[in-house]
Amino acid sequence: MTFTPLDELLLFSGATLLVALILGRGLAAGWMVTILYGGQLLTLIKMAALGYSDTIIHASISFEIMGQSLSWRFDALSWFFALITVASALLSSWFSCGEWERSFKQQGGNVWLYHSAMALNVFTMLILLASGDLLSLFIGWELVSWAGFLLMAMAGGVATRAAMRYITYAMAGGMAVFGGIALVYVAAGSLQYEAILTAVDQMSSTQLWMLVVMFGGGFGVKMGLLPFHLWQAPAYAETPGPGSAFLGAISSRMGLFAILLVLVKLFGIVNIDSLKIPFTLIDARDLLAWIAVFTIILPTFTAMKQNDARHLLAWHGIGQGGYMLLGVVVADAMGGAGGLLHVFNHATYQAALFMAVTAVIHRTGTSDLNKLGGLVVRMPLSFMVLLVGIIGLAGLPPMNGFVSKWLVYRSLLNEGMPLLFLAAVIGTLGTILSVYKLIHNIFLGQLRIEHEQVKEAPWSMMIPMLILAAIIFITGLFPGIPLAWVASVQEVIGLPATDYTLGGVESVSGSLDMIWVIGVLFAGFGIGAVIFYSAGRSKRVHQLDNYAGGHFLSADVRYQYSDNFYAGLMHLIGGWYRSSFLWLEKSVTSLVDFFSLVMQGLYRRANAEFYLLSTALFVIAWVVI
Amino acid sequence: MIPGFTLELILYSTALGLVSIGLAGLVLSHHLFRIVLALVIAEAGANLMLVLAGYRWDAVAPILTTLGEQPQMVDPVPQAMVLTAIVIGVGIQALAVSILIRIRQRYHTLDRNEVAELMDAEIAATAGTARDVSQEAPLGERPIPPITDDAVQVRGGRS
Amino acid sequence: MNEHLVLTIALPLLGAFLLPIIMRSSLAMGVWIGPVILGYGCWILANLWLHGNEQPFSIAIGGFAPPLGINLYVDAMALLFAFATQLLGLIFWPFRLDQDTPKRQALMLLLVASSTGLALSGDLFNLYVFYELVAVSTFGLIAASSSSAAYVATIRYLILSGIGSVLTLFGIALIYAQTGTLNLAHLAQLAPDQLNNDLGLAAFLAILIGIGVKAELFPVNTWVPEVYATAASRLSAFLAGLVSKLSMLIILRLLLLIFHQPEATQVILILGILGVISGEFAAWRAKDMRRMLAFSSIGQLGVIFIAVALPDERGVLAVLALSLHHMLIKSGLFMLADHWGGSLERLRGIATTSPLAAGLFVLFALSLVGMPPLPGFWAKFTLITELAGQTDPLYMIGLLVFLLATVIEASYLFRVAAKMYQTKPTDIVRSNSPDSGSLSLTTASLFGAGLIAATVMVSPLGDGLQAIAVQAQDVDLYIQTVLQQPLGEGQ
Amino acid sequence: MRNLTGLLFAGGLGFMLLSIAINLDFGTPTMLIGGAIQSNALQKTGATNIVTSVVLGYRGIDTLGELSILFAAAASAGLILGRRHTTAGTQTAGGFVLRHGGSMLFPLLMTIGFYIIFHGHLSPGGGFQGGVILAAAFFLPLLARPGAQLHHGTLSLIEGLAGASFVLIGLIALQQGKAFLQPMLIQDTLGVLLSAGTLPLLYLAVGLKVGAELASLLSHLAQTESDA
Repeated sequence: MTFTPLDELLLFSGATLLVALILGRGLAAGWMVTILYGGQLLTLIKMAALGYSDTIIHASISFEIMGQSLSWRFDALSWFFALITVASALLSSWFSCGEWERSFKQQGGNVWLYHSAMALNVFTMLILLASGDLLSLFIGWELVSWAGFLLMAMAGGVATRAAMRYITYAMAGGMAVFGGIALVYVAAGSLQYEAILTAVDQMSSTQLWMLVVMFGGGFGVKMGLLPFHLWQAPAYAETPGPGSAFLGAISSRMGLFAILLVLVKLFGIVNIDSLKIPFTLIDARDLLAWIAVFTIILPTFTAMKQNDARHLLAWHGIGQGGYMLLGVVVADAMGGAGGLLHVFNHATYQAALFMAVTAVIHRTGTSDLNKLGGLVVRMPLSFMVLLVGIIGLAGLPPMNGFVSKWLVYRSLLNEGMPLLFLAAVIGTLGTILSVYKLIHNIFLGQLRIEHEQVKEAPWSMMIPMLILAAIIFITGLFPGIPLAWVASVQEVIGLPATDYTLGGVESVSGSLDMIWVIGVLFAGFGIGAVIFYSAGRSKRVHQLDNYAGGHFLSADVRYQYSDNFYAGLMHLIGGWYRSSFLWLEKSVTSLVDFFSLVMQGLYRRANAEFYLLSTALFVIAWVVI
Repeated sequence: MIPGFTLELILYSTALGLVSIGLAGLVLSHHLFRIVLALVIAEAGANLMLVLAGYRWDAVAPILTTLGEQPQMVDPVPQAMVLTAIVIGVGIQALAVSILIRIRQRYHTLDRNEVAELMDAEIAATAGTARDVSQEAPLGERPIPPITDDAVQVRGGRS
Repeated sequence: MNEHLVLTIALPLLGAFLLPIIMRSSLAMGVWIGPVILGYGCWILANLWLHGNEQPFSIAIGGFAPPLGINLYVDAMALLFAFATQLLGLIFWPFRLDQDTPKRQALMLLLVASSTGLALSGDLFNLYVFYELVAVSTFGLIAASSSSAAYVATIRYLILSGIGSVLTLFGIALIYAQTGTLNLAHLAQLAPDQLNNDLGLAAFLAILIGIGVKAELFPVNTWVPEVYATAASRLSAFLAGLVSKLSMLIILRLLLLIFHQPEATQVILILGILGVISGEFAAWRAKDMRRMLAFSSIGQLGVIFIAVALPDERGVLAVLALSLHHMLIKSGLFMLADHWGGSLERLRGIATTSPLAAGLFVLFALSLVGMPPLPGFWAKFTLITELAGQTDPLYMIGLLVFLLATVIEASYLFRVAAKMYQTKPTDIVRSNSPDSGSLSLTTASLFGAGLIAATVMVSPLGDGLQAIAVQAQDVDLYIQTVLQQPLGEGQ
Repeated sequence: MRNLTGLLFAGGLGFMLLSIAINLDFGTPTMLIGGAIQSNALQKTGATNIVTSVVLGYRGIDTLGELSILFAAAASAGLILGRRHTTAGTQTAGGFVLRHGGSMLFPLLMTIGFYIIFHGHLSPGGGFQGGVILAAAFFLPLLARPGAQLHHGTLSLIEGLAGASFVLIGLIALQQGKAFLQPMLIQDTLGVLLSAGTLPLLYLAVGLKVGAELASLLSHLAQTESDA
């Protein structure tokens, strides 16, 4: 029996899980697992052809269960997401080896559980990505949900509560998808993609509406689309450090993957576009676009309010998901490319940011933005990584986030959607403001007295962070590398493929060449540097060499403004949307609680005979009358 | 002879009347012993209905007297079934009464509501939970745990 | 060989009659009688299963050919449930030794015998007799836990069940008066002409409500929470796991063979939906484990009722799959409840002290909410694809309610699971007796192993159940098998 | 309010059922199986009383089930009430007439009971009816002398053995290659005491069992009530 590359990948991943389970308590477990992730990455690279074409690799295993056939296969779409998954797992795992693991164990953490949960997550995600029909997609989907639950819940305490919230949402989403699958099965008579593709054309618009709502809602929960986003930030933020880097990088993108596969590839954007909402001018696709836009804006401004670095980043993760969906829904060559590329870009800088924050936590013991500051002098490399990351997150050149956002904006303009464009730009403004808060409150300003002795993060953490920073910059400089993969993904899911070059995209409506952009940028920097170093004499000043109102300030006096950041802005926008989703969530819970009370009362206070009698009467009456 | 229709109506009404009286008694009584008695009445009605199902005009009991020509006989099957049903009923009633005796010994009452309340309290006590019938009691634990206030204070905002 | 099947009913009865006498003379011998009889029953059934020629057959009791006499109808479905009965009877055998042992074990043997009878019997009135025997022996066993609450729960159950049997008897009387026969096959033959009317429907509904008492049909299931909370867990497991399914089986048989009216399925569907809603919502707020399981069992049975209301053989398949799955899971969960006992609050942090039990709970809960690839998923998958295929909008409501209920179920089950895995164990002293604790944990592990085995073998199991469903759904086969010779002249 | 609705519901249900039942043919049952049984009961079972042949022959397993129910009920009652054995000393003893009347009636009732049991296959009556009379015979002294006790050991021996012999007779038939509970030793002579093969034996078992069960149930109730 020969193994296809996909078999090898899945076996490798399964082996990683086994090693984590069996040897996870050992000393070198982290390194072993990391090396195995590296092996998975190599297997993926062996499949690299997938990234540039629309060939399909099948797994040798397939099942025939209860009249359903289950199979697994990889195409460019799966490969693209799998690459991000495995790479972020590799780097997160690397990051956790050594020092972090030791301190985690000292604080009472379960390292074995951490490694196993991580390996399980990767394994289940690969199964999901490899799904060859709707049923195996659902199986993978549920597995991913529960594996995520395990990773989120493992820290205990607040994390468990957040994970419970997550699993309730995820279950609701999963059940919506389950119902959708049943409907598809009835309509198509099968759950194979080919059968569905042909059946979609015969579907009535009511059917299609139901399916779009059920699948969109179900998958949207995982993506954290509005109004199902409440679970995500606390759940990701409370996951142990490298775990949150991994989850933040890829976990909720599984929702996007499923949306791409089902809504875009199987149902087709055209079909979704044809679903008009009665009495309004918009259709289902516009609805999705607006949901995406609000998913950008609201979580981003919520992020600004956070005082915990991890929560701030996690809220951003939700918001950035909106850009991806927005790009895909616009669905022209540029938009699709922007959305998909953003998946890659977001994974890189989100992982880098979470890692940098985790490094700070590792050294200082806190991620509270009001209790940090001035760490740039102690942890300069971490500062660099965080800087690179936030530039990417804010979507500014020269980092990769700029490229994908530029593509999305460009396509919105090209397709004549100025309102959406405006909204997306508002989102970006929020991003810039909040990431400034992040870097300022951690690294800039005055060093706290209790952090005098802080050292730079250990190399086991630094190396993956630097690798990520390098990737962020390089793919910003040469966006053509990921764009090649993105183009074949676009082909696979039936969108127009973008016309890419090494430095960007070619298009009649406006090209982008990052090599030029960055060249110009650095030329500017160079000129600045020349002026700076040639014209003036600079003098290094100690961080505490400051005066305020003529008064000399010592280290124990806080003179630096970091608490209640953006108070004015918050006051301005705060009242608009405060807690409305929380209210919604609470009212649903209360409703369930109320029903529960009623039903228990029904059984508790029951005069059972009376029920029986009246039921008998009613059913007999039904018959007679 | 009474015309068939009338007799039929009377007999069916009797059977169903017994069932109805029994059921009404079940619902209306508060005393468990009376409820058991009501059950007995209802059972009698059902048994009567069963016998009626096999009744036959101008026929004799199903016992052979000669080997030759037989007179018309009523259907023996319902009679056998009713015999069974009656004995079953007796067994259940005896069991019910013995349980009632024990309940009265333990709780000193046979009022259905009081007994149910006492039972509820005992179940809760055995399980070690507070009784949660009370409307004033705080709600159950939520599956979607709220973000606690201290967490909010530490972490700042929420949406 | 086939004739020996009747031993699975006769021997437990014999054993029950003799047990008190034998126990009085020799306790050592007496304690082995029950397990040996049930083991032998399992052996007979397994043998028949393995060496049978898959064709259903009928056994005329007393040598009187049906429809005159009573017959046992043995097809794969009946065999399956009969086997499950004997096996679960063996697993949940009341081993505990005290002065009541002879009576308790005798009652258990009667319960098993009558449950087997329910699975096999092919005669309406005979079903009623066995059903009552199940009821009476159940009452005795519940009351045997001899707490005052158990007595009250029993009497309330008894009264409810009493009305149920009045209604059932009434329905049987109606059917007999209309058709003049009680044999199911014979009735199936006559039904299209004689029972396809208001009278037949009324009779069915009376029987449905009567039998529904044990099948935990809404709203005649008010006994469930109190009985399961007061009875011994092993008994609750047997009742929730098996007896409810057997009652369901009777309803399914009646529906398949005799009552084809759409109104009948509609009533079942509506009551099933209400059962799901009421059970799952009520469970959400439950504070002790047994009551949570009781309410959740109501919900699950409601789901099975929804499946019963599905017309064709995939519906039967769904019923079978859901029933067997629930049998496995609920038995296991009740065993865990026995292991831990008491309120959910006490379970905080229990995973550190008993990791195996906590792991089993999570496994059962995952399968119950239908996580693939555990068997629960396949059962639910069969159900929802079948539900979605119906044209009647009522089924769509059923589908939505089912999905909603699953979410609620997941939320309360995993609230408990999360509690178990919280890091700090509380200092509350747990009051479980050590001996029953380990025994029930072993039993629960057995069910866990069964679940995992079913996960691995899900494909052949699915095919097997499919074949069973096809066979069970074949009315003509049933009639031909039972009434091989032409009918005796009626009038 | 609930009383009223309860009444209405019960009345309504009765009325509905009546309106359904009234459509049945009354007095002319179809007798599909009933008729067939009438015509071949004698050859198959040898019993003159067709009800008996149905009870013990055609529907023998129903009877077995019903015996089991009685047994289960008695055992359950024993479980529930049998914990404490109290002396019924608080009750006043019966008077002279009651006590001696009871003693005199005892043999009479026994005789009648057994007569009815043994002639169950020939004439109206049989194991159940006879068994109840037997139980009454045993219970009468208990009423007359509240202090007296029935011997539970003997009773349970009788009930166990009687039930077991019913099953065993059925199993013997199985052993001889016939069906379970198939009647044996049939001589189809009409109206003779020893005509119906094993049926009288079965009825004897039934009678003894019913008598023993009822007696034990009643004595359980009688003994416990005194300390209520």
